Amino acid sequence: MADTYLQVIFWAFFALMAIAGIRVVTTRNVIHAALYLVATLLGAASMYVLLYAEFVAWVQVLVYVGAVVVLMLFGLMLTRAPIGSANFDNNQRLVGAVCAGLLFAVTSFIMVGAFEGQEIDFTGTEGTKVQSIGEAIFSIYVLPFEIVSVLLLAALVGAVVISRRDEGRVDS
Amino acid sequence: MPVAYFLVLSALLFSIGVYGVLARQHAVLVLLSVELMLNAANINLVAFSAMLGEAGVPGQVFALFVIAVAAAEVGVGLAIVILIYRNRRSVDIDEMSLMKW
Amino acid sequence: MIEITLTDWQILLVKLLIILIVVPVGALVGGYVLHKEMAHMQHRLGPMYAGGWHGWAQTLADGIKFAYKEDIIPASADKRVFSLAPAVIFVPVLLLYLVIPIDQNLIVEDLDVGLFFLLAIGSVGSIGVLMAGWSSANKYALIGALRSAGQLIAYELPIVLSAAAIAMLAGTLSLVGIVEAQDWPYIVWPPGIGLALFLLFLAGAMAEMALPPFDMPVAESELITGPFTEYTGMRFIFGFFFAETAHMIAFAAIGTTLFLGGYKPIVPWEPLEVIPGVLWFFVKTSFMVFLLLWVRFSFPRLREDQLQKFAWKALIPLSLVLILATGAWILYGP
Amino acid sequence: MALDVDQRLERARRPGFGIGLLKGMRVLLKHLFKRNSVIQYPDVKQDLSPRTRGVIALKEENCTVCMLCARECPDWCIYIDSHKETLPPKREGGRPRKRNVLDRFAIDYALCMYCGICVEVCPYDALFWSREFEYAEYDIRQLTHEKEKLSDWMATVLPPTELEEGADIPGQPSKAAPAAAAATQTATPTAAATAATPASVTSSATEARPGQAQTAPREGTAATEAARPAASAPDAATTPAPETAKPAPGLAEEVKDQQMDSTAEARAEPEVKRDAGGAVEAEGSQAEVEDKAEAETPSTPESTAVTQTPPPAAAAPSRPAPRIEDLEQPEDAYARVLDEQSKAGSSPQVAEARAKVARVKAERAMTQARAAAPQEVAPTPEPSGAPGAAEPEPEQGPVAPTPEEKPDSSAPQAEASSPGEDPEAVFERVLEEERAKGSSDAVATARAKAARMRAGRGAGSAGPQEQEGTKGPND
Repeated sequence: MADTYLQVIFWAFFALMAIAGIRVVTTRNVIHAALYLVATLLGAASMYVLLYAEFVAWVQVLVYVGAVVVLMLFGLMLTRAPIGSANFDNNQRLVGAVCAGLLFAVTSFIMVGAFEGQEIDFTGTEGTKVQSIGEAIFSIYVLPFEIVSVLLLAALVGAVVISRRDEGRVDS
Repeated sequence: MPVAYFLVLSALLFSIGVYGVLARQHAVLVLLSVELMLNAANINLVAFSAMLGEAGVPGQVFALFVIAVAAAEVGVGLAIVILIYRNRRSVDIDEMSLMKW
Repeated sequence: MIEITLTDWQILLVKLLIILIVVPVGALVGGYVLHKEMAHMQHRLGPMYAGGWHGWAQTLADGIKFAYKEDIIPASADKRVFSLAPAVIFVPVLLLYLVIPIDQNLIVEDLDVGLFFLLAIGSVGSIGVLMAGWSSANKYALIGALRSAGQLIAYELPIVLSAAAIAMLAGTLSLVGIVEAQDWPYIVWPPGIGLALFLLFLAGAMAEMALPPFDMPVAESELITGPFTEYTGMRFIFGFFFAETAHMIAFAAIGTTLFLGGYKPIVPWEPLEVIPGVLWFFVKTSFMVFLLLWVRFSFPRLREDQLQKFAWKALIPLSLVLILATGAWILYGP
Repeated sequence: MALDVDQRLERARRPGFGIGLLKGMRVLLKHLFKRNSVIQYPDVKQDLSPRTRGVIALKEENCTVCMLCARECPDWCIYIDSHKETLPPKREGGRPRKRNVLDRFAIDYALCMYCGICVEVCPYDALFWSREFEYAEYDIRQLTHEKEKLSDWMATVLPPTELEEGADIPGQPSKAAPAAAAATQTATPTAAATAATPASVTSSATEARPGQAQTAPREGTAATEAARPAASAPDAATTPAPETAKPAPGLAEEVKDQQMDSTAEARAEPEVKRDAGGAVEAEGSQAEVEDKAEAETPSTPESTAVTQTPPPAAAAPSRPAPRIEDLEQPEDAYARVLDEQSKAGSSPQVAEARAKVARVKAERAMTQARAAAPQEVAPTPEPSGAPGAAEPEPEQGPVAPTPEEKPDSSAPQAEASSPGEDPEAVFERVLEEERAKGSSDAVATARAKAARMRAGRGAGSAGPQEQEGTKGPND
C-alpha cells in the first residue's frame, strides 16, 4: 500500500526530473537552463528524501540550490543573459544526441540487468541518522574528508586568484 | 521498490548531461550539464545506500563528498568563465582555441 | 469527551492548514507592528485611521488594496519566470514554519535534521529574488538581484557557522533537541560565546532578509525596490512585503529556538512552569521581532562594498573563531 | 566655547567599539516611549502662531489703489485694476473731487512668496496677514484669488495681540513718542515744519479722520504709521483728497486736540479692529525705534529733535523707578546667580558668564535708580525737551560690559540741554550729573564734553531716549 504511494511519488518526480533535465540542455535561454537545473536538483533532493537520506537531501538543497545555482545565475547575469532566446548549441547536436542515447541505453540495460530483483525495503527503516553519517565521516572517511576540505580551500583561493583583476593592469 | 528505477533515473540524467556537454557552446551551460552528471552519480550512490540499509551509510558520505567537490568545481569553473568573458567578451567554448597548437 | 481519530495524512493536512492560516495573519500583525514601531521610534504616530483603533487594520487594508490592483507584467519581461518568482520567494518562507517547535509537542514535523532544514530552505528564496530581478528586464531590478545574490552567499556562512556551533553545543540537529539541551542562562551560556553567536546570527539573519542596515538589494533610494521594481498587486505583496514580514517572524522564531530557550520559561522557577510554553515562545519571539525592528530602524544602510567587507573580513573569521571556541568549550569546559 | 564643544565631541568619540551603535539604539528606544507630539492635522488643527503668514487678506474699503503693494511686490503677483470716479464737490462752488475705485485686486498665490512686503508697505491698512492656509486648488490657474476671496479672508484675520506690559495705551499720550521721533530722521524738514505749526492743519482734514484721531497719539511714534488710518475711514469717499490728510510726525497731538472738540461730528465710528491693527504696527515700529535709539550715536537724533512739538504735560507715564535700597547689590547678585547656576548643573563657564550678566544688570539698575531719584524730585523744566529726555542712562542691552568698560561713544547722550543754553554751563551741569550717577571721571568728563559740543552747535538736546531704564534689572 505504502509502496504504491511511493511509486506514484517516484514516477511523478521522475517525470519532473526528466523533463527539467532535458530542458536544461535544450532550452535556448541560459537563465531558463539554470532554473530548470534548480528543478532537477530539487527533484533529486526529493528522491533523497524518498530514500530516507534526509541529511543528503538538505545538503543538496543548501549547497546546490542555495549556493551553486545562485553562483551560476550570478555568473550568467554578470556575463550575458539576455531575455529571450539565443542559440547556444554547436553543430554537434546530432552526435551528442546519439551518444547520449547510446549511453542511456547501454547503462540502463546493464544496470537493470545487474540489479534485477534487488528491492529497496522502506518498511521499518527510520532513515539514516545524521549521527551515523557523522561517525562514518569522522572515523573511516576522515582522510577523504580532510582532502575534500583542502580541495575546497584550494578552490577558494584559486577562484579568488583567477577572477581577481590585477592591480595596475587595464583589462581590454 | 526496485532499485532499478533509481538506476534508470540516474542513467537518464547522466546521458542528458553528456548530451549537454557535447552539444552546448556556452561555457556556463556546459558547467550546468556537468552538474547534472554529478547529480546522476549522487542518485546512484544514495539509492545503493538505501538498498544496503544500515551498511549503506558510506554511500551517503560519498554523496556528500561529491556535493563538496561539485561546489569547488563550480567555484573555480565560474571564476575561469568570468575571466575569459572579461578578456574576450565571449563565453563560447568552441572559440576558445587559444591553447590549440 | 469526543474522540477524534485522524490518520497521519489528515493530521499533516490540518497542520499545514494551520500554518497556511497562521503565517499570513502573523505577517499582517508583523507588518502592523513594523509600521507602528517605526513610527513611534521616529516620533510619529504611524497608521491611525484604518479600522478605527490606532489603525489596527492598516495592513489588512493594504492587502485588500493590493489584491485589487492590476497585475502588470512588463512587455519585455520573461513572463513565466516573472510570474513564478514571488512563489519561489514566498513558499520557502512558509516552509520555514514547518519545523519550528512552538511547544514541546506543538510542531508540524520534528525533523531529525530540523536545523539543517531551516538553513537549506532559507537559502532557496534567493533563487526567487534572482528570478524576479532578471526577468523584470529592468536595470535596477537586475542590480538589486545581483546584490542580493552576493549578499546571500556572503551572509549564509555566518548563519550556518553559528548554527553549527549551536548544534555542536546541543549535540543534535533536531530543534526540539536543541531547545531541550539549552540550560538556564540561555543566551549568555557558554560565557561570551553564546552572546557572540547570537549577535553573529542576528547580523546574518538581517542580511539574509535584506533588512536595513543590510538592505542594499532593495534600497529604495537607489534601486527603488530592487528586484521588485516592476511588481504590482498580489505578486508584489507575496514576493516582497509578505515574504519580508513572514521571513522576519520566522527568523525571530528561529533565534528564539536556538538562543533564547524556545518554549522554556525565562527563568527556571517552579511557578513559571505553569504558563504554557506557547506563551513563552510567543513572548520571546515578540521580543526578537522587536529587536530586529529596533536594529533595523536604528542604523543607516551600509555601502555595498562595506557590506561584503563586513561579511568576509569580520563575520566569517569571527564565526570560525567561535566554532573553535565552542569546540574548546565542549572539550575542556565544565 | 568652541574648545568646549570639541572636547565634548572628543569625549563622546572615545568609548570603545560598538558603543556608538548602542547609543543610537538607545536614542530610538527613548523616543519609542516618549509622548508623541504629532498633531493629527485634519482632525486636530494646530494653534498657529498669531504671526503666521498664511494668506494675505484684503480690506477692500481701505484700499485707495495707490499701487504701492503691486509695485513693491518682488514677484509681481498682485494685479490691480481701477477707474476714476468724479464726485460732486462737497461744498457749493467747490471743485469736483476725483477718486479711484478698485475694480480688481488679485493675488496670484502660485507666484506669491509670502514675503509680506505688500502688507508692510500698504499705507492704508488694507492688507493683512491671515492664518488661513487651506486654500489649495486643483488647477494652478485657480490660485489667482480675486478680491472677493481676499475680502472673505478678512474674517480670519486675528485681532491684534495684547499690548505688551508697559506699552502705551492707544488714545493716551505716548511716552514712546519722543523716542520715536528720534527714529524718524527720514521725515522731510518740510513735513516736520508743518507739524510744528498747528494752524496748518485744516479743520476738514481733522474731520475726516475720526479713526486716525483715535490712534494718533500712538501713531505719533512714526509718521507713516500715523498716516494710515486717515484714508481708512469708511467714509473716505467723502473726505477731501487723502494726500492732505497725511499727518507729519508729531502732528498727532494737534490732531487729537482738535479732534476732542470736533468728535461729535465724526460720522464714522472708529473701527476698533483696524485701529488696533494700527496699534500693533505702531508697537512694532516702536520696538524698532528703541533698538535704533540704543544703537544710535549721540549726534544722530539731533536733526529731528528740534522739530519735536512739545508733548502734553501728561507725557512720560513711566513706571516709578525702583528705589536703590530695594535693589540687590551687584556682588550679591553675582554670588547668588553663580550659586544657583552651579546648583542647576551648568558648566562653570556658563555659570560664571550668567553671574556676570546678573552683576552687570544689577549695577545698571543701581545706576538708573540713583539717577531716577533726583529726577523725580525735580523734573527738568526744559520746554523743548522730550519727556524722557532727562532720563540719563539708557538701556545698554544685555551684553553690555560693566559701566566702567563702556566705550563712551556707545552711551547715547541723554542729558538734555535746551537750545541756547551756554555750552560751558551745559558742560558743568552734565559733569555734575554724571558724577552724581556714579560714572567714572573719564566717562563723566567725556560726556560733559560731548554735551558742550552739542550745545555749542546749537543742536539742542540729544536724542530723547525711551525710558527703558525704568524697567529695571528683570527685563
